[in-house]
Amino acid sequence: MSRARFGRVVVLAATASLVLGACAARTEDGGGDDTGSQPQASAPAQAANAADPAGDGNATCDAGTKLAYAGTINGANAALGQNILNGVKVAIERHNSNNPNCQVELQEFETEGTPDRAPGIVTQIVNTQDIIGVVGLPFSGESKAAGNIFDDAGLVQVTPSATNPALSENGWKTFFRGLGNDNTQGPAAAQFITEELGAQTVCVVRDDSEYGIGLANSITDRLGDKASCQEQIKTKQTDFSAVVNSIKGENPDAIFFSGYYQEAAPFAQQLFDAGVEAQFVGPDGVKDDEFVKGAGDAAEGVYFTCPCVPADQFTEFNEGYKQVSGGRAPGTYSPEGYDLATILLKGIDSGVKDRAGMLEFVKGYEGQGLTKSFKWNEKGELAESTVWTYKVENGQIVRNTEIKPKG
Amino acid sequence: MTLLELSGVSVHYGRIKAVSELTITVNEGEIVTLIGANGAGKSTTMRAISGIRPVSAGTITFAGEDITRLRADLRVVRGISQAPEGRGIFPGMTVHENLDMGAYARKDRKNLAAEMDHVFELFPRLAERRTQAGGTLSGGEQQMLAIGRALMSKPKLLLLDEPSMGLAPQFIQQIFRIITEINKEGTTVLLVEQNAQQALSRAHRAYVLETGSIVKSGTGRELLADESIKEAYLGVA
Amino acid sequence: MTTTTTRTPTTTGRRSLGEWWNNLNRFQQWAIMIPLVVFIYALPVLNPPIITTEPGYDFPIAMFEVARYALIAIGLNVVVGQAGLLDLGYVGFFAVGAYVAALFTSPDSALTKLPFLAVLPIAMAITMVFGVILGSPTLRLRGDYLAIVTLGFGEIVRLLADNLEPLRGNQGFQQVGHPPGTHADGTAIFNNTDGTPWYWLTVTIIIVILVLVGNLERSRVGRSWVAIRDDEDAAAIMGVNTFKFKIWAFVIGAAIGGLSGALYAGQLAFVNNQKFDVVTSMLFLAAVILGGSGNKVGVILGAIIVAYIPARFLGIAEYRYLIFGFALIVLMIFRPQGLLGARQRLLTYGRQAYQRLLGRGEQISHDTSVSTDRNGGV
Amino acid sequence: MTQPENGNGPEVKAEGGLVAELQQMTEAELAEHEAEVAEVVASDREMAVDVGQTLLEIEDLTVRFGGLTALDSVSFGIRRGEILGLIGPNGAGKTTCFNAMTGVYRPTSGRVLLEGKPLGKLAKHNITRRGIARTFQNIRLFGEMTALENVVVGTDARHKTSVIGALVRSPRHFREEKSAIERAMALLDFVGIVDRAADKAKNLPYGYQRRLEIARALATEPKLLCLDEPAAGFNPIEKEELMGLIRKIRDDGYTVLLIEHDMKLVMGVTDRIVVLEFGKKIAEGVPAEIRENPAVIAAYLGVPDDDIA
Amino acid sequence: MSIHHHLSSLYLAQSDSLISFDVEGLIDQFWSNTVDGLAQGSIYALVALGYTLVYGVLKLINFAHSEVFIYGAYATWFTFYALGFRPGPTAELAIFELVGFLLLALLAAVLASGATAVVLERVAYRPLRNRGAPRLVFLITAIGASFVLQQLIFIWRGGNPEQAIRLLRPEPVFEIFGASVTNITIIIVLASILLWLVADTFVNRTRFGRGIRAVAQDPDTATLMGVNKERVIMTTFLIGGLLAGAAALFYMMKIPQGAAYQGGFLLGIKAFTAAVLGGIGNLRGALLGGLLLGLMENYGQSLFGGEWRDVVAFALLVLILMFRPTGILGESLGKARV
Repeated sequence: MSRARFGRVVVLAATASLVLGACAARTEDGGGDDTGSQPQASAPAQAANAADPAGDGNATCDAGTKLAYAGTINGANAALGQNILNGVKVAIERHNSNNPNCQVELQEFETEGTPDRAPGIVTQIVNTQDIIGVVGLPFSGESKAAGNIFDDAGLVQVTPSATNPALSENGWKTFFRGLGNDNTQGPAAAQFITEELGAQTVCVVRDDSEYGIGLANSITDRLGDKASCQEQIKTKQTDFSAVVNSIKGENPDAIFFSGYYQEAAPFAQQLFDAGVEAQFVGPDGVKDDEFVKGAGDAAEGVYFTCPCVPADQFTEFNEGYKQVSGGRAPGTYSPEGYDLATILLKGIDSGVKDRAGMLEFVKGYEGQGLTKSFKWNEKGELAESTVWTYKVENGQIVRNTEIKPKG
Repeated sequence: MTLLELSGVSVHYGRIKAVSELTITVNEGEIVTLIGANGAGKSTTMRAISGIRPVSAGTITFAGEDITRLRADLRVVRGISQAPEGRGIFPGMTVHENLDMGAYARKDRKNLAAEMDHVFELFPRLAERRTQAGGTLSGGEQQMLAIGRALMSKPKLLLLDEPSMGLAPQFIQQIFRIITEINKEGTTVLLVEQNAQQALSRAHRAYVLETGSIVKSGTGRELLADESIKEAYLGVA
Repeated sequence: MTTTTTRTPTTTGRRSLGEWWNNLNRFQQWAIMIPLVVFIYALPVLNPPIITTEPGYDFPIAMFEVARYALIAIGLNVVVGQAGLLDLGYVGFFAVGAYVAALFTSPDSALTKLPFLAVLPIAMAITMVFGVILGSPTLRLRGDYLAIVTLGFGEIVRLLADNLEPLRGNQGFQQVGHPPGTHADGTAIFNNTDGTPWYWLTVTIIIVILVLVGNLERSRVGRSWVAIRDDEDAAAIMGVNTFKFKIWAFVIGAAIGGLSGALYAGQLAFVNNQKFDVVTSMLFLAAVILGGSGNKVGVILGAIIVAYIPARFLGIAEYRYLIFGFALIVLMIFRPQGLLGARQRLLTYGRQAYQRLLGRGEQISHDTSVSTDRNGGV
Repeated sequence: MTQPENGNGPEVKAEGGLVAELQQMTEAELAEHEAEVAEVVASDREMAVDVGQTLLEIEDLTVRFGGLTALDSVSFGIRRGEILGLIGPNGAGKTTCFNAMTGVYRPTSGRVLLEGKPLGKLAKHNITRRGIARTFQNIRLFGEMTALENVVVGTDARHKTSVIGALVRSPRHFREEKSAIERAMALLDFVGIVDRAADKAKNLPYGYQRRLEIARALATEPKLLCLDEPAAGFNPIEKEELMGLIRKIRDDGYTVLLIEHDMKLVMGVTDRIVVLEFGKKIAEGVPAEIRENPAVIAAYLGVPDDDIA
Repeated sequence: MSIHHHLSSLYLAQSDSLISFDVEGLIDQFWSNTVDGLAQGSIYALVALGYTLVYGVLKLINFAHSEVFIYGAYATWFTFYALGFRPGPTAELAIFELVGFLLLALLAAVLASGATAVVLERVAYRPLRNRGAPRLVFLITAIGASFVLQQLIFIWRGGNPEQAIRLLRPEPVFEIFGASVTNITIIIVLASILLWLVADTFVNRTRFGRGIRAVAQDPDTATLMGVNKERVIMTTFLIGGLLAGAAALFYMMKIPQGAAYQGGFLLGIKAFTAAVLGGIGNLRGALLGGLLLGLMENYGQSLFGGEWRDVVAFALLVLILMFRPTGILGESLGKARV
């Protein structure tokens, strides 16, 4: 996620939905509910071979070996940071409790998610020599401002949520992205909207965030002629009457909202109130229970696309998560945080003692995680990434399909 | 009987002492006048009596009650009413509304109409301009309105601060005549004036103020005859 | 002579410190100033315990931020403190400076690239133009109306940064330029990791600006500003071309704001539309008001408080606006002049003049005790 | 005068500076010193009119505020070198007249000519530069400045240092600062408040503030000095001193317009008097004439009211 | 003059390349913009009344009035929440339930906003008044108070808006020139005008209102008439607060996501713009200014694009203050009736 837009993504994120169907009914708390009856995509993935931070239990490492989390922890955008941080903590605790001879310490650094604060914090991190790997910088803005500092220090930075494509174009050797960037989601979303939903005219509405703009550009490119109208809104906007009026005039088959749920919710509601019947589709920034609540009457039947894997089946992870988070279920990007921390821990367990070693390890890493299979190209992008779709049903976000990219 | 008594009253503006240990009494039924040059502290004294300006020392007693620390608006209820220097007409209100404001503090609102008629009797000019905005009246009319408005609260003590200021001679005569009339109807009047001649000839008693202190007092006639007063305030050598 | 010595005030604390300073001769003053300046320069290297913001926040970068805020406060003080024009949109000038730096140095911009040091004066010049554009039609307004107009201006600048495509909104500009120079290993001396060179550069700029602003203060210009602040009508009637000097105050303040914006962009090497909101503007203002508007030492103190405390005490960083808000209210009630009150020296030869007249330093003012009785001797 | 290097005064290197020196001076030395001070204070401006000729002419000046006519077609002249008194009851339009002259109000009709040239729509600060300076009825000093700095602001009206000049400290800046300081020190000495030169104006005693206003106005080297009730709030002794100061100012070559209520002061110090009442001029003449003028007595000094018993 | 010239040419130069005009859009959406602008403008007008009353009486720009408003929005939200409503689809309510709940929310909102305004007056402004502080000191205090009130919400509720809770779904009731007018629009516009009428009547027709006008015109003389100045000032803040509270409810009906800690700022500054536009200190001016601003903003966003909407408002603010600081109807509380 590129921008400080995430709020208190609350609790319910993963209580969301449950699926019968192909998989055994592995329900979780709050879960034994009305589940979707439609066919679900296969392979919801707590892959049997997913990397486990516990390892073989025989790892040894120097006392004082440290990993760090850098990102927002408290304040306005805390929820996203907490999601990630807690995911990281699950991995670390699992590792430490299973490996008595290798106790890895996690240091947390608060960046407030703002570009002007990150460099001071990140400089602190790189100056702390014991830290040999960092999960973090959740937002693209702060990543842009501070990414070179990691690079200069040769310190691995794996981001669980910064999706701006340009980040991997800086030539930073230490930047690794733990999920698909906006350029993978855009075309996938376009494909989904035109093929699965069969829309012939699509209105792309973007906010003014880097994330929104980048994603809108990539989906518009792919939509081609079918992108029948384009509108802009601003972050923090609450009144969308102008755009609603304009869309009403266009009368598209579908609307893709390229932005975050905070604006998407009132926007969807106002579209609904105005009687616009086009299918509403949002990206990962909108896929959140907060959207479902905020959009009120308009939420039902909305589709999301997301490069995130459905977390509902990661039972073990979910339980571990609740222990560190005080009972909360994992939220968006919690599994990504867990996966990335696990990779760094694997490095330590494999005998890596310094930053250079960690960098080499991550570069060459290849393996299955909870969310996906990890292997990075030379720019730090995942070699392959998947985009999933979700849908709101009966007030719950449920898994829909995996988009198989074409061409 | 003493209606108003100031004893040892001092007033400061910031660090500057505008009035220094003033002692003044006003008896019921009198017209008492304060004369003095500009900046002598006359208006400050008036403001202290009506409570707009806090006193820094001394006490003010009104009808036997110590009102030194009493809020200004409550003094109006007690029966002190002032037509301030510069008239203080509410420019955006009509003559009628201005007069109504005069009765703002009154609990008994039955006879308002009758009293307003009485004011219109005293000042027939105001009756003609009843619905005109205060800000559009001439200086003399505004002064009449200020006095009429002060009367609307049925005061025991009427404070008049320079009622002749900026008025044409015919208005001055008229205003002073009405002041005497009001007094005869039973209202005690404390009058601050620069027009010492007029003031002294109307007043029962008078005080002379110089740089914040009383330098002389006596009956109006005594002071009119006083040589030094003549020289300083009457311009007659 | 006896009269004078008996009238020497015996106040304590800050004022006596100020008087003590004023009564030192030049040599003594330098003897104190030079080690002090050396110490200030050495701070990020010394990284003294207790003062340091580490662990948690890189100390040299924190010091750069403090210095940047100090520069901003000095600039805003020209407008608010000296000329008495309440400017709630100062962040607008800061933003213009930052964007000018980004536009002329970042590879993300389509404009011709220029060396960073050449961009600094350009940033100042362009913000000065903005100062004139905003100032000339609005400076005739009453104080609080002016405040609201400047607020509107600040917001317009921010919204332009949001809306105008070439300014890249949230995407921002990366790799904003920096001053030349490389370490032995070929890496740039001025980078966003190391706050120290930036701190030194900023402190140097502050010293130069202080000298220049001091020159203005002890001249016809500074006197005009303070006269306008104290009583604008009286100033006009005493022959001060109030409009002209108000514009100048605005423009000089704008230039310093633009300069600090450019430095900010350079150190961060990244500019987007995130930090130019009203709240930031208020934080700038809080620095000036807290320390003591109209007092150069005061506003620097205010800037230190506003910038240093959130870096030093990371735990309270999220409460900083609340704390500064409370501080403003309490201060306005109990000490509206700020921690240090307005204080300025407005005469080039003031020292000599007071020496000649009274036989002692300068500016002895009896804020507390005023005797109304006449003093003999004249 | 006051700079040590000028050196005419006693060479007492007293620690207390000039203030202490003044206390140690003999009568004769004091007189000599005062003469020197007066010399520095005297304006050296070129003027187009000679002593005794009309310096400022007010022609049919009318000022209206909404419906109120504050000044109704008033005309009079002020001659160079005189002290002209402007009197009238409160609200008669004296201050309005003053404000119209100094550019605070725009006249509704009529005009004001200085040295035969109309002031027209000049901005306030330019009127000061043309040569009219004033004090204020309710003192308006620059409270946060020292007494000396207040006076130097006055001298700035005659200076030309630009912002750039001040920034780089041009030779002109130094030249002007130097002359400003000298003149300002002399002015403080002239009005008799030099002992509090370093105090903030807001902390000065009342009498000092009044005198400081006069010094500040004189610092602009006015052709005409307008004093608006300078004796307000003064006791008789202070008034006496003020009369002395006003005469001294006139003797130093200035022309003075004086608004004042205190008849004794006005009668004692002015050369001529103009009487306003209700916005109209009702009399003009030397003090003795004014004193006897029945219209003035009626309007201002008060007539006995016959119909009161 | 030359600077004005440069200014305008600068804007023109920008408009060629950076800002596009959509005249067609303006015409197409004229009526729907008009309807929506009136609803939005009514809310501005109610909030503007608070600025105008306080300014009229104290000559103080109550910068913290936007927070007074937003406290009302939060009170509305919490009332809905306390009544058992939760974010999500709009509940189906019987008409009497709906009216009852809305009135309850109105009560809560006006109480919250009124109390905030009064506390603000007592804690922040009165001490300054007693000290005779200069006007800018009041303004800085107001800014400080605004910070504090905002941050209290932020610390308590976090930075995100409260999730929408809606009791009444907008349903088109009738159409004018093709623009549908919803039930909510009707409620907002009618109720706002009604409240404005009440306020106007109170200030202009009642004895206490006359006291307010008297203090506005001449505080000292008002005291001499027996007006308790402090009580008048308090009441003025209270009325402003009550109206802001009502505005907050209407706002929450229109924009259910309105309860955000910084949500008052923009609306506040726009309401202030409205007050200045109509003539600050003038009750009629507040209404006129509010409606005009609502309309112009909406037309502006159609013409230039939605992202320029706030710029339209701010530019308007700057322009009015530059060229006609007394507004359309002129300043002053008391002169409203002349």
